[in-house]
Amino acid sequence: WDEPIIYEMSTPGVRGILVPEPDQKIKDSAGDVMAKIPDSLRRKKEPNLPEVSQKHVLMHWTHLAQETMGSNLTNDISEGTCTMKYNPRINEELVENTDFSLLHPEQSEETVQGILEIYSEFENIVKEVSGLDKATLQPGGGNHAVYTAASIVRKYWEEKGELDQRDEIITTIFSHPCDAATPKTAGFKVITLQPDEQGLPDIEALKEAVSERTAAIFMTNPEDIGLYNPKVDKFVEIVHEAGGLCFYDQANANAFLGVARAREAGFDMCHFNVHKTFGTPHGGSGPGNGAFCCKEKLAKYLPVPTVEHDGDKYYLDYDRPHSIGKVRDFYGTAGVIVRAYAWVMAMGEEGLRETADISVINNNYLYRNLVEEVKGLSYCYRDNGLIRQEQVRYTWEELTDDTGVDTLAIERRIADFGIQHYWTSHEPWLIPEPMTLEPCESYSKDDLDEYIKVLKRIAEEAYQDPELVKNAPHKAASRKRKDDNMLDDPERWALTWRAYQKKKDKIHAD
Amino acid sequence: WDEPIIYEMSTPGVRGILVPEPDQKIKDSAGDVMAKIPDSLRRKKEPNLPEVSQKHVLMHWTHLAQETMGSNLTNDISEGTCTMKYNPRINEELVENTDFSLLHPEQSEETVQGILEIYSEFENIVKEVSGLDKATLQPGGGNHAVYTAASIVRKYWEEKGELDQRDEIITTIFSHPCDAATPKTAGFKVITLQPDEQGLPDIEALKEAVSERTAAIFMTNPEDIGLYNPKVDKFVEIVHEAGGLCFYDQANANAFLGVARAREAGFDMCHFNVHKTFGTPHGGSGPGNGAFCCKEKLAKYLPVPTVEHDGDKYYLDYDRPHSIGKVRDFYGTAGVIVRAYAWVMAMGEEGLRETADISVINNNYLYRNLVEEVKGLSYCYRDNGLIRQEQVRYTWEELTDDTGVDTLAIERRIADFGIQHYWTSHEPWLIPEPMTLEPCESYSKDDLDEYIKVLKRIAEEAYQDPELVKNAPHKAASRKRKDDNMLDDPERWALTWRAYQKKKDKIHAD
Amino acid sequence: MIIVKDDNIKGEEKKLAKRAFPYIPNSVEEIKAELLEDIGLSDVEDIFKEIPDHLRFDGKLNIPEPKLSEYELKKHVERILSKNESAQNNLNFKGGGVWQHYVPSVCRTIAGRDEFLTAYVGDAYADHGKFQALFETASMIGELVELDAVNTPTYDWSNAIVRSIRMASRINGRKEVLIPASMSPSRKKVVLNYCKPDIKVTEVDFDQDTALINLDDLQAKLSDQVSSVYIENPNYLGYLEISAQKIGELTHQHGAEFIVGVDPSSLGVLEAPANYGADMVCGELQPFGLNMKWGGALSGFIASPDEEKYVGEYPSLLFGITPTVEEGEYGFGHVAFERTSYAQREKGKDFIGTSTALYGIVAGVYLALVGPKGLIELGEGIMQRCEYAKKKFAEIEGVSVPIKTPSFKEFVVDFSGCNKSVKEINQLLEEENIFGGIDLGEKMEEYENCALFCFTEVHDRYDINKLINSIEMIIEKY
Amino acid sequence: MIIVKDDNIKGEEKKLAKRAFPYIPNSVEEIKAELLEDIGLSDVEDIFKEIPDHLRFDGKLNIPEPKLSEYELKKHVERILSKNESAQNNLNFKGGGVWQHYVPSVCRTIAGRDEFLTAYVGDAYADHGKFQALFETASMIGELVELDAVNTPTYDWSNAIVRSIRMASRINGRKEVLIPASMSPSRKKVVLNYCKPDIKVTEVDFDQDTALINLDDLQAKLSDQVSSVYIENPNYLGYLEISAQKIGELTHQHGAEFIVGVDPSSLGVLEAPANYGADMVCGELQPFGLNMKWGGALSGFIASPDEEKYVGEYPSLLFGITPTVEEGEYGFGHVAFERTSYAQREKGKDFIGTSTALYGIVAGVYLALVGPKGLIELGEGIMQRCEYAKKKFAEIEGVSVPIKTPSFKEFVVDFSGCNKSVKEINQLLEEENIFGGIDLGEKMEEYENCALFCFTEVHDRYDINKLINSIEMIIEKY
Repeated sequence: WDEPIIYEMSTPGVRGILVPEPDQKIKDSAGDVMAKIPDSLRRKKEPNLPEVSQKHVLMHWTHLAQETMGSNLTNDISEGTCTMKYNPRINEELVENTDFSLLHPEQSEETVQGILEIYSEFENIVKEVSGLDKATLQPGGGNHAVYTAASIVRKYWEEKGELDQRDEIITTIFSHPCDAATPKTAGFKVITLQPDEQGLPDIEALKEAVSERTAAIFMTNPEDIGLYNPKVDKFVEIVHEAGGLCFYDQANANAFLGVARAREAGFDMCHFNVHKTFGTPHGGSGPGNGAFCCKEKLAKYLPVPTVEHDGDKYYLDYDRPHSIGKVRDFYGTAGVIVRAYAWVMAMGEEGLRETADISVINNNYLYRNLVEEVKGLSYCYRDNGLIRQEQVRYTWEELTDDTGVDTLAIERRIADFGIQHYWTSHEPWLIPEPMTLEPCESYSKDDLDEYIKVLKRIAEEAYQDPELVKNAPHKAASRKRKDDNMLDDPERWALTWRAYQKKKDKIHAD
Repeated sequence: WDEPIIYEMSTPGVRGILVPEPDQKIKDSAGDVMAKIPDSLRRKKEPNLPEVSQKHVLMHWTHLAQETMGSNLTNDISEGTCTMKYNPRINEELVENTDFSLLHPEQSEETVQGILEIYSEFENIVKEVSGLDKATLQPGGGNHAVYTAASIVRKYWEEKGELDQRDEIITTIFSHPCDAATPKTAGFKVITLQPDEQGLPDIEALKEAVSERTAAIFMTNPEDIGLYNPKVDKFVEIVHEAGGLCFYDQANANAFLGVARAREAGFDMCHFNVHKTFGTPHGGSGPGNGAFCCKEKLAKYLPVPTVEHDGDKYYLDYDRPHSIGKVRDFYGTAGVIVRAYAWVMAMGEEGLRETADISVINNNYLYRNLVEEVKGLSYCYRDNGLIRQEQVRYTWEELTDDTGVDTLAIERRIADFGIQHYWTSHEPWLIPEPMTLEPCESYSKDDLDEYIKVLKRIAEEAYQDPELVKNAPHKAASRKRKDDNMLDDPERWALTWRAYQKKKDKIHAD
Repeated sequence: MIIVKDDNIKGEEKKLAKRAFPYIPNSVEEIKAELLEDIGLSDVEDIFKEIPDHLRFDGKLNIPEPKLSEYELKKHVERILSKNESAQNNLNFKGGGVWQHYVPSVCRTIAGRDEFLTAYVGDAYADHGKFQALFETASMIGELVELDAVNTPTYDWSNAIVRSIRMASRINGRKEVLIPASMSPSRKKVVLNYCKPDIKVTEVDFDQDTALINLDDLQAKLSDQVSSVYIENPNYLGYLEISAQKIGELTHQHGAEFIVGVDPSSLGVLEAPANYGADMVCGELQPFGLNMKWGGALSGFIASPDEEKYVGEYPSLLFGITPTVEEGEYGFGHVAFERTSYAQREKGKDFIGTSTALYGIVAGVYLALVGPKGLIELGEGIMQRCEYAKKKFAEIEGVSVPIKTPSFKEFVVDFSGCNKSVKEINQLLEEENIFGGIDLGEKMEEYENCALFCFTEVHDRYDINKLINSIEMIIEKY
Repeated sequence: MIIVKDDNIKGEEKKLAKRAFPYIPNSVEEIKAELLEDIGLSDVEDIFKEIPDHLRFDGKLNIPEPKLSEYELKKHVERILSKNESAQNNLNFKGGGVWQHYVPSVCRTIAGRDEFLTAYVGDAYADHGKFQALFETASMIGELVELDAVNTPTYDWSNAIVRSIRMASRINGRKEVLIPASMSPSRKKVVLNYCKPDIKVTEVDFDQDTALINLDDLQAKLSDQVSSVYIENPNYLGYLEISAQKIGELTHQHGAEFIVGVDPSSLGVLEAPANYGADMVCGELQPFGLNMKWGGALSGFIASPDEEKYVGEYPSLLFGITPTVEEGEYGFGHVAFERTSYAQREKGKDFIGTSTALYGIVAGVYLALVGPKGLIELGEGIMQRCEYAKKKFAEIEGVSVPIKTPSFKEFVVDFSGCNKSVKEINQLLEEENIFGGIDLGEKMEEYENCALFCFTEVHDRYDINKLINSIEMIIEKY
């Protein structure tokens, strides 16, 4: 499709839908309501929205949908660290049920016992998966849950009266950026540990970093390069000995369901990205949800309300004087929780464990064959003797050196094969020309083999016809952007159609 | 997508969904049920169905969907005679309502008053639109409704004892093929009238054709070339005078809603394709539904049951001794009726009339601009001085003579522009190199202009680079078939994957 | 334009009162005027003038006031539909041609996509996916029945039957068909009409105690005039036609075609009909991913050997796989299109038209989801539930399960021994939110006071026990 | 593999008892073995051996028995959900941050398509459509508020507020924000936490009788320390902050940023905030095509001038339009990505992450469907219903509508004059299948015995009259 912008499809007077109007008796009784709006607040000009018939609205967004690659319809091994699972269709049907979709959050507890039960049951599940004591499902996403952790750490030290002293949070460079950014937002200084020569978090660096100023450590394990840190409990011990708290970023816990938990490693808190590990859709970047879990001693700081049961019925507990307050209006992305609960109930204990097993088997099959078959491809810390778990950070360094084709070009090229762009790496790129793949349990052997075949083909192209790859994509929904610098140039960026109209001449100046 | 056949995606043991099993107590009580099946009827071999995970099933058919052009997402002026309207999404939501979707047809009348009411109301609507007295919604499609008409004609003459004599049904060549085929199937001889020099049904030919053997006439108006027959009532008169019945094929009545009806022209029967005129989806060729209407004198022959109201509640009337019996199990495609009722209720009387008005305006705008702007294009009976109504049969004869590019090539080429292949014409092609377009009320001026632009471009291509058009399509979901003759060759056609496996070598012999 | 009567709207705001129809983009007055002006017309009547005045409808259609907003429309239709009682809130044990099976969510998703939903007769380039999907469905049905040629879907099973019968008649030129008197009374009505005027329909008796075809009567009626013999397996009453192979042999001895009708959900556990002699097989796809929809979601299929004598006689469209100019690519197209009435008008084979393509596509999705092992489990589980239910019924005083023939999904329960008619029992069951078995007495005189009960995978033990318990209560207490 | 305990299954058929998980294709034992063999491992434990034993969880997760078939799963979850009472079968008059509006079917269709639903962070080539869709939504929001820069959606309105506040603080380096004491208590909690530790939050009093910000108190609290002033319009109680322009002027006199929070469904009838002085605008997209979902379908937006000083401070992703190498083609990409914490970790602007993109896409579909005229009609119709309802409430003895400030969608009703508490009234209304107004006494001490009622386009005259009648009955009869 060569799809126009919706404003280009607009014709004055056309309607897409009509809204229900009040009847004449209401109008008569109400009188001229517009006149009651003070002049300064009355809209003088029709808002400039597009005017499009219903068919054309549907057509337009259907075309845009077809120009988007969801994981349910592609071989989406690409988005490493994101756990692009199959998102079961039945769960979408369940959240369309009006017994859920038409619940108002201020309804009385008596009328929402069903959704409270699902919240409570899913909290029990994440508590069991983490081994921790208490959970909240309020955060709107994974990073939001980590921010919640940072808020709780702050409240903890504030209540202890030590916040002025405990103002540092330690993280590791291969932990997700939010493990640095959210503590910073919450007012902490951030200390970032570099890896040791094996690519694992450096325990010596930690020992140097901890002090009486340490408020907490925020770390992932495995980090996003796929190595399990066998000394993770030692990290926890060291921080605990320094008096700090330990937060375990388990955004993606897929490969460790029923295999390893926060509890055994000693963490005080952890979180899960419900939209990764628990099979709920990513929505093109949300709505997701973060499940935050903690030990009993931190439970009093959780955002209000918590979901409780009084032996007879479920209720929302707002009476929590030590609470940090709220991180989001109401109770979290309830639809995500309904789906996640249904996903777990479709899998059971055996299914969760199978998820973990197949995720690591798939990944091992993929990376061992990839590096064997694809010229110019290797992976980070290849010689450390450690078997990768659920994902691998690869490097195209050799191919780039040989051909001048870099990972961004290959990433663009892969879309020409009907495959989503792969994830390179979070910033900074410690690993040169990175690529991160995560073939979770939803992918078949054919998918893995196809992926290997495509990358092999692109590598061959890079050696034989580097310009082909550099100028990619050729068959995707759009061609290569003319000049990425425009997007960083205040004179030539345009975030809205109205801004574009004003800047058009500058944008098309050359 | 280069989508494999589902069998190529199969791996033994993989599951797409699990069926609910009976519990152990049922199994224990039931014992070995397989042993109870006589040996000759017990399946010995697993049926050879594909074994595919749920994600991959969804992915596969989603890809196939994306390789299909529905009217809700394309500029589908193409399928002339088919009335490719917008099919409102709300109606799909309504038929997913379990108050409809989970009704069993043998439920007691008390439990299905809602659907009976919708049937009755929609019957009232088609009776009003046609002006006739009684309706049935049992036929599964338009042609099926015409077959129902033929069955009723047969029954009518049978009951009169004149069936041996009244064994001819007259139709016209520009009427739909079913107006010839269904009377034939019902045992009648078919007499087909050729058009007069204006392209209208030839009243002189009719006069010659009618006789005491005439059982009925089955005719369309306008015929599928878009000309309104101003003498249609004379045709009816002539047949009536000869003692015959008159059936009006109103498969596509879109342009005449509230404008002209079967009653005023004197017909005894008519039908509507509910999936054309009443905005219900075509489903890739069904499920549709036929609404058959007739005058009171023929009502007793309608298929059983009819929907009736006893003043208190609705009921199904099977006690109709003169009925032809049934043409379909149960009561017709109920979901289509629910949607059609909703479509009419969204439009109202004014909306139906607006539908007619815009359909003929759109068509007049399209054909007048097309023939002006597109080189090599004309339309049939151009000089008869008659304004076209809702559709036009065009001819590429001039372009074909000039360039050697025929209508089938242009029809293929248009898919490269993201537009559905257009309808050429029913057989036989009285009009050379035909094309039939119907821009019903769902299309905007932009759609009409786009269509003109695309045909203009293709015509230019035909003159400049005829091979480009002849070898089309180039960007559609598949390229041109290698050899259409294979599809008529018993040795090389293959209707199933199992047949293909057996014939592969022959198919790929050259 | 919708003109809204609103006395309050005045002056400039009056414009608001005229609204375009959301389904008709060009219903804006200015656009309409622009289009007309472009072509030199001033009014739509300049077009309709081709219709003589006396043929015009002068008046306004008398139809209900519309619900112009989608919200009001939805509420209106939902309100009417809420007058129904459905199997969502009631336990349903009715079958008899439409069966309650679980519809997987993926089936609904694919059926709901606008691409398939709103496509029509496009050729295999623009509609490649539709062709492939229907080819795949045909392929899977072919495997179930073990035949190589399968048509695109027909209106329903009954139409598939009679088209098979007419195909047979064209193949061998004979003009009589034998059908079992035990077949579905409703399907039989379709067959009787559709065979007219040229094919004689002769019913073969069945044995009331076994519900099976009477072989003696069959043999008596078989002759060299007979074009085809049609049987159903399982039959309308749910019983396995255990002499099917024998019937096929007798049919073939008379040079006739043996046509078998099936509920294909039985084919995980029951033999593929071609393996016990069927020449042609037809049946109903509704069990494969289609909700009951008051009997509106029917879709028939026909399968035959891949021989010209059969394939050349199909009335339906046939979709075949074929290579394209691109090496390795699959293309699709119409097989033997010249057969059809589209190509030949009255000289074609019967007639074709819009039938039930989307339902056919869904059936393919269903079969790929359940797979071979799922279909076997489905069949076995259904039989287990039936056996369990039979035992439970037999324990109720006054109720019996008289027919001992093995059955699939449905069976006959006899209430003659109790003090209430089937109709009364069903009425009382409705109060317990149960839709009881079909009242057979209304349909077949042989089974006065009997009901036809259906059990599928949607029923668990508690459901069956609730049914049994309610019947016991009704018989004993009221 | 799922191992089914089934004592009846023996011998060859035992195979049937092991089943692959439908969501895990490689859970077939043979495939698993094949994969392991290919890479020279014999067991998954050869991979997990990297985890020291003492860190392993030894045991089985104690979670409920699964519902392995989709049918049982569906029944199970539906059964739990049926314990809820929803606005489908009850008349709902609650708002207060989540409002019941009609969700057009096209919005549901687009939201349900697997392409958008299951996409994630793909770049603009593979996910061109997602970028364009979010750019279009931003474009439409920009028009509603009349500002040129709009972010991709945040978690909700409350997070949009506080991100705006923090942006303002980074822009002018000041560390105090003034918020109205009348703002949503729940949103206020989010702001209070998120402003910690560095931004001081000062509440400005409001006048209980008008529900409006006390300008004297505002002036008293305004100073050159104040980074920004945040107001809501309409405010939490539904009233128009009629001095908004004045507040903006005062704010600007102190060199602070003026931030306005809106329910954007009011913007068909209410002025675009930029036109009365707002520097930044934030608000909630839930009214635009998203069902209430127990408060789970929230999505916030922020808009600002298209100046580097603002755009450079957004924490969110920003999608911009830009040309591609193909003449005339639109491309899309991330604007000023280096701002973000993805690029700079703790040096980025606050933090980002998965938020609510799909909801943002739906909001765009909604706005294109209703269009400018529909949004005006929506707003006017809501105000008409409210006026009607106010008059009806005022007629009930013991009930009053004390605040005369013009309002949109919501207003306060005072029950102090009657013999029952709001809680009691609401309990009794539930028995009439009505969800009454929010009990304000629980949230704001100023409004003891008051309730906040919400009226939208889903309510017709009969609905309002039923509410009024039920309240009358409750007050008079019980």
